[in-house]
Amino acid sequence: MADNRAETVPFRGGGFKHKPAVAVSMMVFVVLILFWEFGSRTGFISNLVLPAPSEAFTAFLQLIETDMLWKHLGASLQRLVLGWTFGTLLGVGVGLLIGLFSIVRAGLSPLVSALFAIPKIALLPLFIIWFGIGEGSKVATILFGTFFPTVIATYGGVDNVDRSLIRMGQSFGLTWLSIVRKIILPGALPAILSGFRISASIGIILLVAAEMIGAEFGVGAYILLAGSLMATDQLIAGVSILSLMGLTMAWIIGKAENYFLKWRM
Amino acid sequence: MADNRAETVPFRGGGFKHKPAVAVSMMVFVVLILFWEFGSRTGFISNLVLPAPSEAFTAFLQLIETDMLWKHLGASLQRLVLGWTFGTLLGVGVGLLIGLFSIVRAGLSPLVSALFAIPKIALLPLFIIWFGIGEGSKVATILFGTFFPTVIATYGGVDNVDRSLIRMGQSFGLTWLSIVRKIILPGALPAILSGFRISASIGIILLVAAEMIGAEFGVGAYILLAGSLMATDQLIAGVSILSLMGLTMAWIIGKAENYFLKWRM
Amino acid sequence: AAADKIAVGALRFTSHAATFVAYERGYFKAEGLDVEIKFFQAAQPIAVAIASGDVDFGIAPISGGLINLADKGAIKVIGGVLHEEPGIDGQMILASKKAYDAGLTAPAALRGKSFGITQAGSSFHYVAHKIADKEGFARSDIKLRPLQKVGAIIGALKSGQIDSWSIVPHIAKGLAKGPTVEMIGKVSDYIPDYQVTTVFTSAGNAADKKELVKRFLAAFSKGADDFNAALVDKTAGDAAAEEMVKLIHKYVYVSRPYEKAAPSIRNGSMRINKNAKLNLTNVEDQLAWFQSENLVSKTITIDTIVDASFVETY
Amino acid sequence: MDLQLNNITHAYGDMAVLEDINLTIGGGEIVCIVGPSGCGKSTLLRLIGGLERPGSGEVLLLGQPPKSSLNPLTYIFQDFALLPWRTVEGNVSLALEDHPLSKQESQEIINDVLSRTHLSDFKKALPRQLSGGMKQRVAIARALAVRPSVMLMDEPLSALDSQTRELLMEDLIDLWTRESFTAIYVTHNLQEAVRFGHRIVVLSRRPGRVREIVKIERELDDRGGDNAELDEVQHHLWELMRDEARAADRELLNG
Amino acid sequence: MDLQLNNITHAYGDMAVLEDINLTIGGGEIVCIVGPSGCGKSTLLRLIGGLERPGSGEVLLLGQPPKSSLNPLTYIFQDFALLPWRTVEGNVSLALEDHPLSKQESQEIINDVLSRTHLSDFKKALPRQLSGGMKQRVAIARALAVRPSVMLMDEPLSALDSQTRELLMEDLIDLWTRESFTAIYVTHNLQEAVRFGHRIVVLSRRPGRVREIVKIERELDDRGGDNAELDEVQHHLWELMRDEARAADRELLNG
Ligand SMILES: Nc1ncnc2c1ncn2[C@@H]1O[C@H](COP(=O)(O)OP(=O)(O)OP(=O)(O)O)[C@@H](O)[C@H]1O
Ligand SMILES: Nc1ncnc2c1ncn2[C@@H]1O[C@H](COP(=O)(O)OP(=O)(O)OP(=O)(O)O)[C@@H](O)[C@H]1O
Ligand SMILES: [Mg+2]
Ligand SMILES: [Mg+2]
Repeated sequence: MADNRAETVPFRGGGFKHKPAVAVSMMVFVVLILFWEFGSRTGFISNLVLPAPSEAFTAFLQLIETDMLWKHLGASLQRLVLGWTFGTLLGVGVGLLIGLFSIVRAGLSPLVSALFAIPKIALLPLFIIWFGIGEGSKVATILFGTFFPTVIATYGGVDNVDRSLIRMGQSFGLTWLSIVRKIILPGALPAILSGFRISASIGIILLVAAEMIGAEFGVGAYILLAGSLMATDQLIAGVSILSLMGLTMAWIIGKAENYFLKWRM
Repeated sequence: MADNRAETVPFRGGGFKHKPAVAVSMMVFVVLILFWEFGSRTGFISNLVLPAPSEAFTAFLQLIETDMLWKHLGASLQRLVLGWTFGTLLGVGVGLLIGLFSIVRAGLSPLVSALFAIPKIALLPLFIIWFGIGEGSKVATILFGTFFPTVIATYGGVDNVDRSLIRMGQSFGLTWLSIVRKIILPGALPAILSGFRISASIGIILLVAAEMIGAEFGVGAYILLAGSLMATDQLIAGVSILSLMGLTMAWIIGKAENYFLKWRM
Repeated sequence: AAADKIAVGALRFTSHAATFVAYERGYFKAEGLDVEIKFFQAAQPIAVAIASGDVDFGIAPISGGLINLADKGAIKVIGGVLHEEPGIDGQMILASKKAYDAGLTAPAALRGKSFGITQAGSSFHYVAHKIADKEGFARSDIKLRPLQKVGAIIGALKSGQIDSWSIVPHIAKGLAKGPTVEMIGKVSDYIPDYQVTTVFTSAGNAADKKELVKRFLAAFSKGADDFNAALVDKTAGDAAAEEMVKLIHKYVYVSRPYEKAAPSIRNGSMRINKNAKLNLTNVEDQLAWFQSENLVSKTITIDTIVDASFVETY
Repeated sequence: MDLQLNNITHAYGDMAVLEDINLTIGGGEIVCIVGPSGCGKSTLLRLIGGLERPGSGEVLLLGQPPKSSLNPLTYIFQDFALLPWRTVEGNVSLALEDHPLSKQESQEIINDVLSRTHLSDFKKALPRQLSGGMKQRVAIARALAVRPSVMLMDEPLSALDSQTRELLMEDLIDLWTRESFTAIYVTHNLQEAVRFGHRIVVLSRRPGRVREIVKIERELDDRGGDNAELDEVQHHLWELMRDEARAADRELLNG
Repeated sequence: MDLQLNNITHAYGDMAVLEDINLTIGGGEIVCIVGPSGCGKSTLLRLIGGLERPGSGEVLLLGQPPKSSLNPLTYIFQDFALLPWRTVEGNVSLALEDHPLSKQESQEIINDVLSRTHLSDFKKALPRQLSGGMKQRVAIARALAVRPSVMLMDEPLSALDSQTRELLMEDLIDLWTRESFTAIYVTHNLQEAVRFGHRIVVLSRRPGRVREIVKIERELDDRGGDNAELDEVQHHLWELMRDEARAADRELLNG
């Protein structure tokens, strides 16, 4: 070696990696809300355009004080739970049929794709005729909204079950039912659960549409009323309640995933 | 070998495979529509409950004859194209920022998740105040609706770019910009395009909501008017137009995928 | 000087005829106003549009939203438009055939029955409570069904899913002709001086452009006079009436042929207040009702809502 | 129980995959099948196990399988094919659940095969917790549980890293030395083939035909360490296959 | 240009991965690194190439890399790391694009390396159309294009089936015989190690330390066929590693 210079190898990795920064996340939220409050107080953000966060919070407190929160929440939750439960049960059932039987798939899956994309608000007038203006049409709206994504998630899940596992089942002479119960269903479960995530948030979004129809109580009805009264503080409060409902649902489904899918990482 | 019986190996494969059966799909559609038409004609399906398909078709023809179809479609398409284009452009931009910079991610991604799930109909009254009753608020509704899913799809795509490719880029001493342009962007493209699929159908669904705000023309406005007049034939015709728009959008995006992603199978 | 550009919000209803007449017959132009008419699907958004600055003048019923917008300093009521008055067909109270057969033959029997409204805080809501008050039962004894849209209410009434409703005469008459709906009373029996709709503008216009507002009201009133003469008082003769219907048909029921639209236009003609007179007494009553229902803040006063300096009030 | 393949020919659509395969496999024998990529080795194994029906020709079972055999033809797959949601024990039990066995009988079988594959300590582990080698051992235990007459092994070691492969190869030879099962062993790896095979069937490129059958007399447990005879066979096999392997390698896929 | 590793120690969080590694690699030499799974081989290679910073110790470049070298330390990865949306040509060109070369210069380099790796006919092919062996050849071509002083190869053959592995091994030896590049070659496969390595570094289980360095004097191009000396070295290596490999194999992952 004539040249005796020694240099450290230059570092070229780094970047493109995410360091979680919870502090920053919190700060952004806090700063945003403080700025918004400040803007509202100084009149920089007109009250007409956006109420102060404190006003929205006051509206929320008022809901609690007048005991209306539970009435609204109770009514909405009942609709959501009923509609979502039946929608997903039916959806999983139909999804499995489509996933398992070629004939059913040929018949139903184009139909499902065609109906999936139809905006449910557009159908409200028909729902009123079909299911009345009572709880029926509200539950039905949510049921319809959650049914289709669940079907699609379920048969997608069945399709994605590792074919080599099915082949293994066959090679051990398992019965058709065993293969479905022990291989296909658990294999499709992750997809089905992530379908639940989607259908839950669709259900919550549809609450507002569903409660357009003759609902006295319900978070959606509260929001609609606030909108028609231009009571923006109540509007924001109502929307925040929906957001919290969404977070709660996501949390519950996350727990369910942890429980049912502990075999994955 | 004492026992000289020879038996063929029993067949145990088969099943769990899908034979495409386009004929069945077509037939199901045709039979369904014929049955529906028949039911309507015989009065078995009351006209109040559901108009005959032929009536819906007549309503559709009437739209064509009166030249209203193009007016409605034109108005809606303009809103859709504007809202969707800006929504997805902004969405891709913000998604990339979130995907590339930890700080931006920490600040924005919780905000995006929080705002994503808010039903846009609930915000209509605010949108009117913020963006007026003209095209502004309609385009904004669609823009907001398409922005969030695009952000999420984009940064999900960036996150899922094969880290070993990025590492490869670094190992060859590529510049940051080269890595972003030549590795991360094309790698995230499939996810971005499939985000486009979702945002397109969300955009179409939101047309109805957007056109609740004082729209004279537009497919959504047509449907809303039909609903408020309980003109179910027009309602079905309008909803079918939305479906067709959805199919067309999906087809266009499919073409784009074929073009941009021909490197995949 | 160049004409002032203004935008007027309107619905495609006969009750907005004064605007159409003033526009078509050049009364706005004569006042130096370059008017653009912007059409809406419902009254409520007109108020919002004024708040957002998209529209300068509009006509709408007093609603919770309108009061709240006034409270936020966005708009002001400056005159009256539609008004219930004895001798002219006003809003009517309807019952579904099913409820009628079961004994709902008069508004007095509404106790415990369901009543369709678009939204809480709408004029329908006010009417229902006024009936309860006058008939002497608790307001909560009428079960209100918010259905968002007039069309949805009609569907629900026809199919017997709600028992009753109140609505403007031409729609009421049309429905009552069918087999599924019966007429059981008049709103004017319960709210004798009902100021149904009002004309309003932005608070800014009312405070700073008084001249402009006056010119608008003058032109608007001229339109109203023509309309009243032609179709309400019918003092202008058949030809004028025919001509008026034709003028209105340019804006209302445009998708129907003239022969079909004309009767509806004639039936739907209610008096528009002369000189946009405003029944302040009734507006105060409405405000009090909103406040009693907790739909708007109790601290709002009538002056917050109404600028009474432009027209005669009573 | 013997297996006999008569004139097996198979095609997928227009693509001929196997042509005129004849072969007999006797009890206790390990037949290795080698051949270049895509020559139809896996297809052949699927035909033998009845997972697919041959286009023409037949696969015959000569003689009755022993009564005790729950699943005479049992596979071991390259990708292990374990249910990720079941424990080691549960994965083995899967193969038994459709048979009329008492709980205790099942448990005994499971314990027995797990101890034979040195897995007793891992009963409650989930597949994700296991290394590749351990996973394949579970698959072997599962296969042993149904007392197969013939084991059909499709590249059982090729998903493993080479050290694990070495370990598992030793385990398999141990196992065979103790129980001398019958097996058809498909592999790419000539070293494995000469370690395991009593006979080695060399297939040609697609459509696969039998090019040569090499017999190795030396006992399996005597093949470890350096062994010139085996090296020679392996060398011969590689000479046979090199050009075809190279051609297969340089083929463009999907057009 | 030589590479020198001084007292390299590295940990991820609480987990020590490498301990006190010292090593010098001279020009034209191939150093193989073997060791049980998870002992830190890949980590070591990342530290050498500057993709990660060592916890303590240093990696030194002794002497200037030749001017012509565009990327003195160049990797070849186990998973090929080709951009699936670029053709063979495009993938090679990627490595050149950030350097100030004229279009023609680039094109010349590309043509040259493609012909040296026998890929000239596949210029326009996309990765998905190539077999694994061909993909790795493209990666090698890409590495050659930047004229590296040292090639860092992380199990370049272990994603390939054994016949392809054999083919590529022959190609690599050919290449080295012609150009005698310097390389650090990480592998699991002892057979590969004794075929390629001038020196073989044996690491212990995690935390990886240097257990032994074996030197093989025989020339690379003289190592084919059956070769008792190499067999012996391989055997010795396996004896060194067997127990650790077994222990690594039987470790439960993720708790
Ligand atoms: N179900 C199927 N449908 C159509 N073609 C198939 C099917 N299964 C396999 N093939 C094709 O048949 C040929 C032989 O496949 P097979 O898997 O039997 O080869 P192989 O020898 O096992 O290859 P490898 O060494 O890569 O495992 C291949 O070209 C493959 O693409
Ligand atoms: N970025 C990282 N963060 C945390 N731990 C890591 C990281 N990279 C590797 N490890 C851990 O460090 C240890 C050594 O990993 P490394 O990949 O270097 O091993 P290896 O010898 O290459 O293993 P293999 O033979 O499986 O390729 C492993 O336990 C691994 O889980
Ligand atoms: Mg195979
Ligand atoms: Mg490694």
